[in-house]
Amino acid sequence: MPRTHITTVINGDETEFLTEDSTSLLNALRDDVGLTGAKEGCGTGDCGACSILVDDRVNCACLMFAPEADGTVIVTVEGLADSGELHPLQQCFLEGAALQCGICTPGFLMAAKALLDKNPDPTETEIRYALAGNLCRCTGYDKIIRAVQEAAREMRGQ
Amino acid sequence: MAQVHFSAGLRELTGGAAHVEVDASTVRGLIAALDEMFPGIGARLSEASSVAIDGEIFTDAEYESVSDNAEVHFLDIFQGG
Amino acid sequence: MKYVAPSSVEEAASLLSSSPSAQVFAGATDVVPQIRAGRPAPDVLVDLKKIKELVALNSDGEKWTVGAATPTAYLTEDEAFSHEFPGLSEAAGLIGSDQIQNRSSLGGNLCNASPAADSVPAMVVNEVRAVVAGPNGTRVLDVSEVVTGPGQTALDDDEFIVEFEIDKMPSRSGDAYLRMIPRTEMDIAVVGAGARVTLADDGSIEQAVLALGAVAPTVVRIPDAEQALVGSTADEETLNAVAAAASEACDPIDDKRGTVEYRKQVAGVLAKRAVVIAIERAEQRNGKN
Amino acid sequence: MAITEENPGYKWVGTRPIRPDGLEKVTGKARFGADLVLPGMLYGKVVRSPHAHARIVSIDTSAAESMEGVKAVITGADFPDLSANGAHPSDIDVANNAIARDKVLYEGHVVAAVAAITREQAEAAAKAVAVTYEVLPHVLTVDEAMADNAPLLHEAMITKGVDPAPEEPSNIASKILHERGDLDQGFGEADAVVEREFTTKPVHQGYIEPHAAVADANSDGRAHIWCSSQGHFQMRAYTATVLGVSPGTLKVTAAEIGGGFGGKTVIYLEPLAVRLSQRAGRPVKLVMDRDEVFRATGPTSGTRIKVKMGVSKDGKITAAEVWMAYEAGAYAGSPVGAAGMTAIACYDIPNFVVEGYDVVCNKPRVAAYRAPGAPMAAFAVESVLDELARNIEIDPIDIRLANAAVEGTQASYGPKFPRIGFVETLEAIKEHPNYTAELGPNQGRGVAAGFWFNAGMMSSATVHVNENGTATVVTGSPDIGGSRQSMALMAAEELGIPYESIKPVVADTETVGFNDVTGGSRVTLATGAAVVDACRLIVEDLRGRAAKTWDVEVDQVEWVDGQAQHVDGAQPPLSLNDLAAKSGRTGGPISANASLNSRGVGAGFSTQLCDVEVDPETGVTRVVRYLTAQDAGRAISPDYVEGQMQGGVVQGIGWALNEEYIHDTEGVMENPSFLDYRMPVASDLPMIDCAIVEVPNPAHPYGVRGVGEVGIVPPMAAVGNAIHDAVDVRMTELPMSPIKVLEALNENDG
Repeated sequence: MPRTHITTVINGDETEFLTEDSTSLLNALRDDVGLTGAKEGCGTGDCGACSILVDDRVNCACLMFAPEADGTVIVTVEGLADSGELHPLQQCFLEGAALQCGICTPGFLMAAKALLDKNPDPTETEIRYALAGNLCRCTGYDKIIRAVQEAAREMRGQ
Repeated sequence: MAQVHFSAGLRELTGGAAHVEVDASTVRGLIAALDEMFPGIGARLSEASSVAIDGEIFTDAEYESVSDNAEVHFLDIFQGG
Repeated sequence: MKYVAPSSVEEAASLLSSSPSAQVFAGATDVVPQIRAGRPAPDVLVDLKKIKELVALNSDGEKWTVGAATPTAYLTEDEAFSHEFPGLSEAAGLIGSDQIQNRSSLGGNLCNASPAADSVPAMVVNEVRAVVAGPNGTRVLDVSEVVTGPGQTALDDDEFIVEFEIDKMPSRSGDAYLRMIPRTEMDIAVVGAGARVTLADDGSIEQAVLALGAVAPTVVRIPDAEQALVGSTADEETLNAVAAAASEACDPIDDKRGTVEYRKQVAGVLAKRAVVIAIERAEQRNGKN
Repeated sequence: MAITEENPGYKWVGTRPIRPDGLEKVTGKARFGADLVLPGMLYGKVVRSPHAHARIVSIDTSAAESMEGVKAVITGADFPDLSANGAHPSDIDVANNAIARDKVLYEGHVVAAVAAITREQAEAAAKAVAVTYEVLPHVLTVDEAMADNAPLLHEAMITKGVDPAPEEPSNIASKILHERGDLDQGFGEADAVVEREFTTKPVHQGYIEPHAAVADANSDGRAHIWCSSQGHFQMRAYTATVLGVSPGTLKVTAAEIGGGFGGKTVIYLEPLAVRLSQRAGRPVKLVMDRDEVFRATGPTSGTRIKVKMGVSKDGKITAAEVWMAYEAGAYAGSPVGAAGMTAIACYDIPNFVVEGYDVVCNKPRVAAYRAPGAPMAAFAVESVLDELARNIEIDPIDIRLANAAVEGTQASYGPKFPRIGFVETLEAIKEHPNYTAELGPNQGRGVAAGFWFNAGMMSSATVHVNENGTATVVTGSPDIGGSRQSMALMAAEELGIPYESIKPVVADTETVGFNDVTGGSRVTLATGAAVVDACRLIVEDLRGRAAKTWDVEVDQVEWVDGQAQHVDGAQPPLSLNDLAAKSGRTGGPISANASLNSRGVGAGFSTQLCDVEVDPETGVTRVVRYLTAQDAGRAISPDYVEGQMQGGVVQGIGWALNEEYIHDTEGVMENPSFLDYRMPVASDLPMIDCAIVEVPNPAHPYGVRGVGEVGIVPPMAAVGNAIHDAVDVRMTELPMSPIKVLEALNENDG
């Protein structure tokens, strides 16, 4: 099968790669582009560990065919920190012990960023529903929700 | 003299005795003495994964010392998760 | 498997007719898991999201048009649409997480033809129409005519839905959609119930449309319940009649998500509750119309 | 909030700094099992049995071998037959579970594996491996497996723990029995007796990272393995057994592990990856997809449990009778032994019989899942205790206080308890505002308690002091829940240098001494003790070096706050930095090893309070408030102690409400996905309030008790008791799904 040439912007960099049409965007990012931040937990859109931003909207990379990325702007967890300076969400996850094993953390960070970009002052319930697509088995979610609340406060300058 | 207690599962090998006193200073000595009292129990006891001596649980306890009138229990195998 | 992304309806239609196992998709939130579970991948996958008309949400004051591939997130985020069709917006918004919402579409949810699809009961009670394109032009179907059974639609292999037409919400009307899932998110509906009511001047019910999901091969209307409501003020007794009629209208199965008894009983409960919410919304709109 | 006795004024232990390995995890740099890519690496794919029970008639790999890009195909025949050379039965089971030889015992059992250049090629080749089976009748539940003349999984299985041994083979692998006092007399003295039967379904650990392993083998069989596991030394041992090679020929590097909860203490992919790599002459990566994780990796047992208990009207438990049957899955080894020991361990009961059976059935082999065996038994015992408390109208905490095990209590499983903190956890719940918070309509409150032994086992640690006085702490215990931080906190406390100047490292099997698995809530206790011992050896070394520097006797030197100080102040103090900079002069590099078989394991107790709201018309249950009180002995890292408490509770809530394996009549799992295997999502839950209770374990340098597991023991009963309080139905089946709750409500009204 001939491979398709894809042109995207990933984490601010013009990025081109070759892929088979049937390859998921997740596998393309991990195997062809070499960004292993997004993780596969299920491959069927049920766990959110592969969440990335595509044109500012949070998506499961495992549900997208790699060719769909052509011409889009993608942000993965590797692109969250701005030249070494951690994003407030990353800092608050660290300070709030909002991760244990860390496999779900990249997905949570991207989903939380998409939420705060849209809604800078979400209630606890709004955060819980916005993050319902991200499964975590270690933390019981408590510290993750608190870390997002703290990051939201900081980003609002409070 | 160490106080050895048998869980119900082992009592079938001790003719129903739930508790005996044995003169031994190590777990290895204890098992040997018990095997004399109740032939065949020795193998079963070494299979048990852990031994409790005065409330403290030891795994691989053959060479552990047993103080005078210490309380000794042989426990089933259990595994951490 | 080959991926193609046509930029016009015509181009998509010709692609579909040129390859027998070509398949259209928008969000693929059902297609990918099915392929992953072993269903053979089509030779050609036609991505509809690059066709302008299919990713659009417009109203001319008389009716709304929703592109078939429009992510459901666009509907829930559109205040005007969600204010006019709260039930339909809720139903579309219940399809999975934010990640899924940014890809799932009314076209995909309808054409996947799962008996438990969340958007379909809400579309049925709002009498939504589907504009279907094919090699010899377009035709319009009522949404209730599109799904013919689990995984089956009335569309030919080389047809696909371009957009949905929804007449503006009648005055003194309100809709609602409720579903039963064991968790609070990320579940397939065990039972779904959509309702739309229109009130008469005196506040009694002039018209009611009720539809149930996940309790039969396709979405089912409940004519007996609709009749029971007309002329009533949805008092306790009438609502119990609605619940009984809803349970009666079900033809559910036992599966890994629910039992026949459970679906019948809860269909009545949700139908009743959906009617009450629809009436409240109709009364609120009554004030503003 | 922590209820602490005396705090000895630690500088670092008990603080909440940022964990040393957190940065990599929030930036996507952390390397998990599936993230590794090696030059020339192939992709592997496993071929699994579609049948629950069948004999393998033949495997034809010729078609697969000839397909494009395929570099290796292996079957059971590529591995030594351990049963032929008298290996230990448990090793034979490990090998047969890794890849079947003549019989497949569950749907998903491995029969072959392939390796190819691309994923797609590997998947195509796996489909092309032609296996012919002779399908056999199967048994799925303990009832089916224990029935007379049920189809046998293992023709020669004679029940252990029964004397005289039965003549006929059966599916019952072993029996356990605990007995004390006189049951009839006990029940005779009771004013209230309740007897209930409970059933629970298999549930999965649910770690978000599927199993993954990369192997790079030479033709002579030596290999380097990267895998995400709870113990790479244990993986090395099991893999060596299955391959029939010496463990020394295998180097295993611990990748970051994406959750385990006991399920990654056993091997699945490692031996397959090594053999594929050896045959192909190139590295091979094997990663399970979620479907395979559910079908073919150990859930914990489905169970049937009968409990009968009696209490006097003043709340004293006079007698308890517990009968248990635990599914072991394909091979012997369910956690019924631990269940038998923990079932009534919270209480001082004069008369009891606890009887349990380990029963094989045609399901994936059971693996450990957080306090293995204890949660199911606690669901039964704590539900019956709740009913008894209502019968004699006594507060649920008071009835537990009236029977609580304390120091010196003869535990139901044998020995007397050393110092324990169960009463303190009960009091923490009773004094908490949640205990008297107002309840709304259809809301209810439930209490439940739980016990877990915790484990010690073996650990090794090495500490190196760098030339600038910072230090590296090397252990072999994979860090799932923040244990690197605990190691660094204890080392900082011992050496008296800042926490930030310590780098904790999880090293591979060739760089540090043997470490048992990360499991049994043991790492902070046991590996922590090894780190403390190594640090204390270094402090002695430093005192000697200071003495040499000052030309005094070593007893003139004390180590205080990270400095060598002369007892009379006759010399300016020497910091670790000073001594490390001149280490060449005083004997060379500063480092120390410590290895131990850990002693002084401190048992852990947890008491929990759950408020639920039940929709009486749909049977849906929502948890609206949750409080857990747990004795940590000493919380070295409170952030991560709370994390273990909250994580255990939420896994318990999932187990209580929606999680279950659903099999069709053919023994094929119907819900092998995160969609239909319903684990709790963020919107299902409230915040989980934590009360850390600290009753220090006298036998540990920092009073540590294991905290990883006991949190999962009480939740199912706490939720069940809360549902009963809300809508007056006694749930005896897990999960307490909306369907079952509505059925119970209908029966109540009917």
